[in-house]
Amino acid sequence: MAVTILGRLAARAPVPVFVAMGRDGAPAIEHLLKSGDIDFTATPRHANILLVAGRTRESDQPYLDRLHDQMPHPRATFWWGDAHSDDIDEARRSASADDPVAPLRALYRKLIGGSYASETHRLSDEPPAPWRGRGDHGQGGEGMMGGVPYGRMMPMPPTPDIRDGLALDVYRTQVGPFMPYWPAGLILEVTFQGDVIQSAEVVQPPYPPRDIDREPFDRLLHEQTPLAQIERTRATHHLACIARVLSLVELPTLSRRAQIVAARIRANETVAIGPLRKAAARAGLMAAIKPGLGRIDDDLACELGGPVRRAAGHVLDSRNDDPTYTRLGFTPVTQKQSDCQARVAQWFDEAEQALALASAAPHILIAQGQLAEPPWALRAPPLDYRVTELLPGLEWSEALLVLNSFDSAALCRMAPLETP
Amino acid sequence: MNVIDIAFWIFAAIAVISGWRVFCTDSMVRASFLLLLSFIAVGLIMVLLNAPYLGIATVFMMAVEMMVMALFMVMFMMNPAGLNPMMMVHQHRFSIAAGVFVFATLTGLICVTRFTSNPVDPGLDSVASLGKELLGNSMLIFETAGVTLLATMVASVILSSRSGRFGTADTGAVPPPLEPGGEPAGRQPEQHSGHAHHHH
Amino acid sequence: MYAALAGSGVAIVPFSSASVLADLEVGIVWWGAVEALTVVVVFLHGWSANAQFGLIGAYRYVAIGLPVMLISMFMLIAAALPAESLALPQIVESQRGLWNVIRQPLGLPLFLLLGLSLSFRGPFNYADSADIAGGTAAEVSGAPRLVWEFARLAMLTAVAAMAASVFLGGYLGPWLPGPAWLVLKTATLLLVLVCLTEQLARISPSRMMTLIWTTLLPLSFLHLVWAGVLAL
Amino acid sequence: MALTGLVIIFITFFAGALIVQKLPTRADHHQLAESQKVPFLGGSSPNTHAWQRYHIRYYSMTLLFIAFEMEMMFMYPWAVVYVTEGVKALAEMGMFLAILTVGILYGWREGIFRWQ
Amino acid sequence: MTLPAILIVAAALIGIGLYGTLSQQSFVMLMMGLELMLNGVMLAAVGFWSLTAGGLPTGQLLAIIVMAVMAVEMAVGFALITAVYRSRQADVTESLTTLKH
Repeated sequence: MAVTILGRLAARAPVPVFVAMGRDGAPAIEHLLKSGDIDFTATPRHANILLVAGRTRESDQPYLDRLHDQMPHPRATFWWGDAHSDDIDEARRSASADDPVAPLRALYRKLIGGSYASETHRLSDEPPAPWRGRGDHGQGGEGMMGGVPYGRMMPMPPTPDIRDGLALDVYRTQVGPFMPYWPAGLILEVTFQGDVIQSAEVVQPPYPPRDIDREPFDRLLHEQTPLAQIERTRATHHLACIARVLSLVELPTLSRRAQIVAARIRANETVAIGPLRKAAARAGLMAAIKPGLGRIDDDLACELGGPVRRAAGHVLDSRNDDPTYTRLGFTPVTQKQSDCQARVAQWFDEAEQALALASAAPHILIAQGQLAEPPWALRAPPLDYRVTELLPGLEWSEALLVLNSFDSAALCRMAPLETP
Repeated sequence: MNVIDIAFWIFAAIAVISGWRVFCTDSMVRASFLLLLSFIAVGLIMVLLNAPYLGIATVFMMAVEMMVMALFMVMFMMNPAGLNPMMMVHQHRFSIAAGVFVFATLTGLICVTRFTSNPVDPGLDSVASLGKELLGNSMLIFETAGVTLLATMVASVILSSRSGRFGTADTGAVPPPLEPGGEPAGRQPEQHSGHAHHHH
Repeated sequence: MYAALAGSGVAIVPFSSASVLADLEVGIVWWGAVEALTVVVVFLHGWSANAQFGLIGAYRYVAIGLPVMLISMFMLIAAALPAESLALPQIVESQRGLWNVIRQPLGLPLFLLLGLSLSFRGPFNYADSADIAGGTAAEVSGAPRLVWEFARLAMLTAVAAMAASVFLGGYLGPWLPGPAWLVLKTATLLLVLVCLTEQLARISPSRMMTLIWTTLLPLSFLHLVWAGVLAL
Repeated sequence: MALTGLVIIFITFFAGALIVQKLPTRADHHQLAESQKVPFLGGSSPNTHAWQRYHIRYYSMTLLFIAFEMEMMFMYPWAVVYVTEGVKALAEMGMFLAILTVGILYGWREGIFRWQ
Repeated sequence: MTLPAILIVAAALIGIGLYGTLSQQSFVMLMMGLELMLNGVMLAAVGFWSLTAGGLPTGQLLAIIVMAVMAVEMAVGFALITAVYRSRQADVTESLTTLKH
């Protein structure tokens, strides 16, 4: 009897969801954020529902299975986005258009109520290093060469550390595609010594930038589009990147506020970014990012283009040779050093400027033409420079900051698939 | 056998057993925290001997030391979680004999000698008496302890950190050459780094 | 285990002049032992899961937890100077005339920062932060996680109760009976702690370690000298 | 005895926490599937143990910390008898603190408070 | 709670500590043995202080000094281990043979 009371209580609690961000899952996240009774968890272990937002690649299927099996019972997966086989029944799928909150809540209530069977594990049940009985020198024990709780290989021989010369064990592992504050889809083969990264290689490039960001720029290629809409999309894209950096430095409320502001901008409401920026400055956002972290040299910044180039101080912007912009008195905003701090400051400045432009010219149409800046024109060629050359020697939290300081298009170009 | 005696025997048992277990567990981390358990038991015995400050200070100090011991143990030992059995013991029989011998002689001495017994009056504020002692006629010990602590700090920093004023620590000392600028004199230590057998 | 530590932390707080759960003659030293054992327990919680993120969280917490313990000891010693004893009831008695927070202004803010770092909240969240996917609690779910979160909150209340009794004169107060005052003060301090959680950004552990050793420690030295001169 | 109160409270909290943890698992005797025990690495599977030699970066800081810790041990009795001893105690502890601050300044100059 | 009982427990700790120090190969375990012996010594000191010396202040001072010795010995010991490891990657007593032949 006690369990049912607890069950009813649990059903009313916010739904613990672990999000596996797919190709363009961001709109779903904004819906969920606004609804408020969805609780995003840091690991699948804390969640009951795995929300697969957006389209995922075929190669991600094993990773999704692993994530699904890591969730505690009662568990379920919820596919948001339409590119999925229709064998999954109606309760656990929803098209990308409508709002996923209601079905999620209903699914969660059914799960807790027990009327919905918890999904069994998909991967095989026996341990990968099966126990081959006790060895002759007495090795073995439970989980041969692996011990409790998970049989695995013993560590690699030690290699001298790059920073302080102590040759200790190296921990080489793949860090997966679906993690909170991790560029969606990116898989890195990272070798740690302690918590400092020794070396990293790309195993799988991240997903290309979100369609909703590129849609107005693509439409511009073949017809006139209102200036306001282009600037609003630019502002929302920058705010989404800022939100990720904010939550990395442990300011979750500010990051949620930034995402909600981005959602309202997309819904064409006029919202001011000033107070958000002042709150972030007061909380010490700029102080938290080490100056000089993730500094890239100028010519690389030029190739990357977009906000990264302007963060390096180059006054190049395809907008200033466009008549409508010059009439509105547009001058590109730049920073000086091209490191994480400069890029975040650049995002803030550009978002404010974009909103000012959008409000200044609500109904001006831009003539059809090639305006797409590199971050939004995806077809740009991948660079030979790898983002993973920035990571060695960095501590894990700093490495995450560097990874998140590039917008997703720049990251795609800098982390193409390694040609073995 | 009032409450204090029972408590004493329980703590004594914990201390001795966990002390013995420390040396026969495989996993390093478990060994260091077993040692912490035995120290806490000893600390509590001291509190029973109404020296509360010393007892709690032992618990406090040992918690920190065992934490550092666990950190270093994990940093340097081959398989810190004891996944493969660790028989890292040499001259086994000799050490058992030494341990038992010392224990036997000490207990023999204890049983033989008669101790004068004038127990401390429980009302004594042990911390205050220690304080007066420290500031009073044994101030010299207090200050020399301070200087030795400084010496330890400097020594541990020099030995353990890599950056030094005269080049990094792992450049190794090279014996001076016979004639100036020549080949370093003396026997060259064999280059193979003395890494112990690999557990493969 | 962490909950047990938090509980014992609360135990030494005197509820009223007569009744105290554990009239330990050396209250502050036991609080130091509680802090040291908390560092040990959180490390074990991260270590037990045999997972990389849990390990990173555990080691980062120890790096910050150890120096923080020093600073909290300086604060409490400074408070024990006028009271001439390490026992908490005496410290509270010594504040009958003037509360410690007025006599030693620097004590309360520093001690509250320590409270945050002890139960790894806000700017000091190095053990369970989200950038290492939940840190030590990354592999824990269900009932053990419920107990872990409860223990963190219990430790926060223990810190608040300790701060209230050492700096705000625990049960001293004109009208209300003793324990009511203590509960009132602890509640206000808890409110302050929770509001403090979201204010500051978290800097990387190595910079935070340097910050603690090079700025907070000299501050606590100054605080101690100030209390010493004042208590003469 | 002071100790008994403390030990009793410690044991009650400890037992309470253990019971709450073990309570639910008794009910749904779900046998953990092997694939559920995989540590979480963002979806990909680890191929070696995490229990290996972990290169902590602040080892010299811990050593300095132990030496500094001893100072706390000496300061507790000093705090108790401070008022009765007067200025002499202040001068003495001042010297003791100065000596140990020299140790910290040396450590700071050697840069051991950064990630080694 | 008689003095001989306490001393026997202290002797047991010292015996185990000695066994540990002599038998273990790895530096760190060797140091744990030393710590255990020092702990036994401290217990004996406090035992004497409380049951025979009648609360003589210097007795407590001796215990504090033994604790200081423990701390100093541990700090310098680990510093030595780090230095040896940095140059020789050896953490087991067997592999340090430069003095032998």
